Amino acid sequence: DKVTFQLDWLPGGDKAPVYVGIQEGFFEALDLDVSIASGRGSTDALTKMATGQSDIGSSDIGALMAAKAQDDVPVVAVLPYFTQAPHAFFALKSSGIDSIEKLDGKKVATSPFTSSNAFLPLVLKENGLSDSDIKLVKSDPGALGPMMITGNTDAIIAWVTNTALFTSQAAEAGKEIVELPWSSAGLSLYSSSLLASERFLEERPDVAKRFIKAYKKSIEFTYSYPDKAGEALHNIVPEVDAGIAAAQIKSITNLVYNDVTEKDGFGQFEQTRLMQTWDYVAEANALSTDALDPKDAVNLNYLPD
Amino acid sequence: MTTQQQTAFVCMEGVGHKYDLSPDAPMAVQDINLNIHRHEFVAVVGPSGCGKSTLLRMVAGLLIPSHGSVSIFNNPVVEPRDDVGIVFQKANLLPWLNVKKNVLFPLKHKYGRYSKDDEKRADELLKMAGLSQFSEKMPDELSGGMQQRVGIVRALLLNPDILLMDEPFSALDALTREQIGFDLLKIWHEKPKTVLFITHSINEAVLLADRILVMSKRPGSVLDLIKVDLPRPRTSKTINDPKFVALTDTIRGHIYEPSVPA
Amino acid sequence: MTTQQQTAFVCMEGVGHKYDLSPDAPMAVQDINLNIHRHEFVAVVGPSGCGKSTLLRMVAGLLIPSHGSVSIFNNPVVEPRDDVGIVFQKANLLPWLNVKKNVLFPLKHKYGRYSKDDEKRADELLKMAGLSQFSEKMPDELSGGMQQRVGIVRALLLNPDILLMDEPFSALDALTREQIGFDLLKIWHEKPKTVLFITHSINEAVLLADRILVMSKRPGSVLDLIKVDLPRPRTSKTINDPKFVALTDTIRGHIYEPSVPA
Amino acid sequence: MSQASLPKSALGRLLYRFAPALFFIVLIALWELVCQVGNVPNYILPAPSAIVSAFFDVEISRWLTHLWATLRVALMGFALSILIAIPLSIGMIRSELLNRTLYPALIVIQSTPVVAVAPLIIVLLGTDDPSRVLITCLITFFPLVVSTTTGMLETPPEMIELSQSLRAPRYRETWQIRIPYAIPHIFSGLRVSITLAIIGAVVAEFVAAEKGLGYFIQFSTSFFKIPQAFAGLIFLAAISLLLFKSVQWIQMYFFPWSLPKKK
Amino acid sequence: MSQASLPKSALGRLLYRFAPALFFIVLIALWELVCQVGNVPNYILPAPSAIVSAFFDVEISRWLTHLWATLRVALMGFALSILIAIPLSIGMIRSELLNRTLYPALIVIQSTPVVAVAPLIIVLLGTDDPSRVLITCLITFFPLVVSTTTGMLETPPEMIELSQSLRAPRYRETWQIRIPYAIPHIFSGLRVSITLAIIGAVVAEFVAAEKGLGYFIQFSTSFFKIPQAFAGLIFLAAISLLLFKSVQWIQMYFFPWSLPKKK
Ligand SMILES: Nc1ncnc2c1ncn2[C@@H]1O[C@H](COP(=O)(O)OP(=O)(O)OP(=O)(O)O)[C@@H](O)[C@H]1O
Ligand SMILES: Nc1ncnc2c1ncn2[C@@H]1O[C@H](COP(=O)(O)OP(=O)(O)OP(=O)(O)O)[C@@H](O)[C@H]1O
Ligand SMILES: [Mg+2]
Ligand SMILES: [Mg+2]
Repeated sequence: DKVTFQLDWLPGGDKAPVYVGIQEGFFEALDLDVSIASGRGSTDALTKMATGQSDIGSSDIGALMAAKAQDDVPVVAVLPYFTQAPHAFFALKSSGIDSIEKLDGKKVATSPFTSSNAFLPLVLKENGLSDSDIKLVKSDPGALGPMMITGNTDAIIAWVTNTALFTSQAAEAGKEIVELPWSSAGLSLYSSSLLASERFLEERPDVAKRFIKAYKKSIEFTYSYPDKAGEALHNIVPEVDAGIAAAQIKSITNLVYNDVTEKDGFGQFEQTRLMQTWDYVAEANALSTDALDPKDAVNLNYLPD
Repeated sequence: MTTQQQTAFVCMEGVGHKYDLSPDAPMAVQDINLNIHRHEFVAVVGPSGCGKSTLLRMVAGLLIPSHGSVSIFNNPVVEPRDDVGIVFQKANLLPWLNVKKNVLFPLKHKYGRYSKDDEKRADELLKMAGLSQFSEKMPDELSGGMQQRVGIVRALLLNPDILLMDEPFSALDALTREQIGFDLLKIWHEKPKTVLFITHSINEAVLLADRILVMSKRPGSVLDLIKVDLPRPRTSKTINDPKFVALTDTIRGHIYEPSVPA
Repeated sequence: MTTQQQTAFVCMEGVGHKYDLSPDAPMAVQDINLNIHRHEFVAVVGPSGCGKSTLLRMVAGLLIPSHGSVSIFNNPVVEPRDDVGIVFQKANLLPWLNVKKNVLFPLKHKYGRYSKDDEKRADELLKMAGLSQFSEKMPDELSGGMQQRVGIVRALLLNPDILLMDEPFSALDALTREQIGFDLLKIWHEKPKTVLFITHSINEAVLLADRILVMSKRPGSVLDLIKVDLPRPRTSKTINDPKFVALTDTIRGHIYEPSVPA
Repeated sequence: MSQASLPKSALGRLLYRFAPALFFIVLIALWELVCQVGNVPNYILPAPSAIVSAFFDVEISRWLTHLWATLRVALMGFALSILIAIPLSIGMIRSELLNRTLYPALIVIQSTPVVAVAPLIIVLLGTDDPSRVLITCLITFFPLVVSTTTGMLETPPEMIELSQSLRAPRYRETWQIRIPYAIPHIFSGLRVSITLAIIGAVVAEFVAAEKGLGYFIQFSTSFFKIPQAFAGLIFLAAISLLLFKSVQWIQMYFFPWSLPKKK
Repeated sequence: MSQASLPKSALGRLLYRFAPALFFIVLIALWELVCQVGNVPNYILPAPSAIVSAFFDVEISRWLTHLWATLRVALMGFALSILIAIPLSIGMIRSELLNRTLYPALIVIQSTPVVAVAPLIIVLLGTDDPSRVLITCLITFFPLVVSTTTGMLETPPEMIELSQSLRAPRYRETWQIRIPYAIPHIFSGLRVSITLAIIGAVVAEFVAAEKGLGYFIQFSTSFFKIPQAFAGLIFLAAISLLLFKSVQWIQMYFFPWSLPKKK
């Protein structure tokens, strides 16, 4: 059975599971023929799934909730992937910034359209700061690392999926960086998840079930054998460096496997955390909490038993 | 007058034109009454800027007169007609076509194609104009006079019933001018047509035309309409005819001491 | 010959030109030897396409002769000179300037500005050319002859030492032509200048020039160089001088029965 | 010319006058209909009615802020690219060497996607106006260079000869003959460039900005507020139309002779 | 013209001939120097040497795949926009009504950022070639329309009168007079459009693609492999140059009369 898998960005270490699934034959074993389409952000990924350009894919559940609150987007989350928020501050070690409070009065750069920006006020509030305490500038994502390393800005906001990249970039300039993940600063929510178009689920429930099963297995494999996963990714997308991909995978393992999964088990959307995620998303997007019942955003009926 | 109008082929009644629409703007040409008979050769002379080209453009249907009207065979002229060929005052060649293609352009443009016969005819006409060697050249490789000759040949190719020529020979030397003038007369004899011919050369007007319209200074109106009763065919000897001399003198007199128009 | 060359102002030695660089291409004009004296008025006549404009462009320094050389006051001409004014065969007016600004353009273009006096002079020259009323019009609102007159006035404005005129009067009627011709002579008398004047009118050439260069058919070479020993100032009466008639007849003979060039 | 180009009847003239407006109205009505009947979801194509209501969800002062931010950058970038393109074109016309050397470089610059050099620009010029104006200018200047050089090269040789015969300084040949002759070409380039300037400003806002219509549209899209993004689009289109018209007005007012003759 | 435009000495001529190459070499050397001496890190501006070595990191077959993907889309989009723009321009020249109705619509289309309408395009045409070609075409066609209409409107009235006096069908006036007259304008538009076609293809790859130079550059950038991204840029620039030159060759070969006279 043919399945089109939608990425929400370009291939990278954090997207490794689906490649692993193909390379290791997990999909083939369940008679699935998976093709991969790269995307340009969660909205793009959602739209492509909603319109049937692709069947299933990975994207941010927060984006899905926001979308569902405003539009009846026929997409639901079927499996959590990142159970912690990937957002973080990064700064040079030499800057002396080692906690979020120290950002008071500092210049922070972020890319203009990342979902992080919406959660920023919440994180600042959790740490006793407000919007006006930092000087926020927005610029192209590619420029963030250089800006930080050249001292153009004191800190940047990015995803921890990029930690490995920033580290190597800084190393080139003989510098070290520190990472201040928001997940450990009070922002506790589900993030990147496996989403599927409702039509796909309705029309081919059996295929969906098999896919999710294989995908789950792929995730497990990926984080158990990051080096192999990196290889798998490199084999399909030669532009990706196996080593870098492996480093990325290692650095984000705790987004996938952490105290949340330890408590709830991997593959479950836990009700209160889901509610909490929605509360955060609603607040961040200035939406009313009544606009959506977060339960409508997930569908756990297709999980493997 | 009525009978004359009916036999008249090209008929101008109180024709005048004003380019500028404001009420106090001057007329470019005014009050022209002229009936040209079928197969008549009428020359127009008059001072520079008196409205000769304007008149010709109105007969051609390229300009709608603001006063009076032009009709051809009792049909008012409101747009260009099929049976009219025009030689423009400026050669007006298309810079992207070579000489021969410029000559054949009217056929190509009107009917979309031309035959081998047409090409032969074009070659003949070019030869007549002394341009055989130049048929493959581009217009900007020609001298001013050569360009003008190409323009004449182009208008002759379609063999129109009515031929309107605006100073066609102005850039030509005396000899070429006379040769082409007689060639034109020959063509006119073989395939009779109605010709309106603007010129600055009084000799040329008398040598070629049946009648000559003498126009006054700007705004141009009819100063005189002179019948040229010289026998045809006319040759270079015609110039020595005492009548010829008398006629040119009359016209010269008009131009040098313009009388008030009647 | 040496002394003549030294008093010669404009000096053409074996001048010829070939537009096409291929060795078997025909010459456009060939082997012209002519010395024009200071303040001499030389007219050039010759059949269409014989290379008159080419010759003029070489004297103007707009075209480097492929054969021979032109020098002015012993300086070889390799580029246009300051003291030369040109009337082009096509009026060559700038469509974005009105008549008066077109006339003043050489000043504006050469020096960047013009004075009130220059404007007055332009007005006078325009009046002379019968264009006073039209000084605010744009070129495309003028008749062909008017445009040509603007071109003449423009060349006269700078009052150049050497004036090169390429068929300046071709689009003018007999009267205007004569008037402007005499005006030109008057200006030439008051502020003497060297003039090279291309024309198709033999009468005009004889009436205006000190000497007349008669050119042969293409490729043009010198057929004859005729001295016009008519007394000056010349007026409309000069036409009746028997010498005038004899001279025009000589030239006409050359053109109608071209002899082999010497 | 011989046929009147304007319809004769009063109704005809009215129709003619308001044809563009009418066309837009019909188009919008059709759009609404398709969306309503076809039940097209907002995230594919929001209905005009949804866009209008989204429009009112944003305060007018916010709209004006965004509008002005984009317009400012677009105009500054456009002005800068005129200032660069015209002298550059003149230089390239006057020196074949310069022409042969610079033209390839210009094509390279023109074909470089902004995103690829965004980090460089931001590190060099910061995240403020200079970067945005430069990006806009980079996107805008090329059509201007091409049309200005083409126009100047097309100047009829006899006009150039007139200038040469006067031995005028080269710069006057350029300014008094070649440039006026090239005016129709230049305005053709300006018309293209002004619309590109808007695009340039939007791209610049994608790279670095806190406000502006491009930022607003992308922002709305990233939060799945598609009708709101379309409302932004409409403003963008409106500015483009206005600026395009302004260029035409400038030509009409200052260079009336450069317009084709209407008969 | 009076001064020889070519330098006389053999050395001078050689220098002249290779000036562009020389210029590029000097530029690159300077670039390398700045990077080496100034210790400019790769992620801001990679040194040419780093770019060259990054170039060899990618297999040549991969390069060709990316190259071909982009070139294909660019050429198809360009061809499509010619096919659309020329008839459109003709229509707008011939009917003032059409002109007044369509022009605003075209400006709106031109000024709409592709990202905003990407979903619509993808829904209608899918994520494959048709979408990419359409996006390229949307970015490319406007300069063509503007320059074609401008050129056709500039046709001297006396040439139009020649056509009218022959009572030729309108379409021949268009094809045998207006279009040939507009050729220099059209090629000016084509030169702009062909470079925009490359940009269009790159933008299209941002919207949906798994290969192509634009995809490659963005991909490399997202992994901070800046030297590799620049290697991609160089290819992009090379295609642009090549296509631009091709347009010039076509004009030189098929429409030699439309080129300015060299003396
Ligand atoms: N730019 C050019 N390229 C090639 N050949 C040319 C060019 N200009 C003129 N010729 C040729 O040179 C010859 C002389 O042309 P020129 O214009 O000097 O003649 P002319 O005596 O001025 O003729 P006319 O009285 O018709 O103006 C002609 O045969 C013409 O074909
Ligand atoms: N397009 C125009 N717009 C305004 N006025 C014009 C236009 N064309 C001609 N005129 C004016 O109309 C008058 C007559 O012009 P026309 O061209 O008919 O003269 P003409 O007799 O042909 O002169 P010539 O012998 O010099 O060619 C002139 O005064 C001219 O200024
Ligand atoms: Mg006239
Ligand atoms: Mg000549």
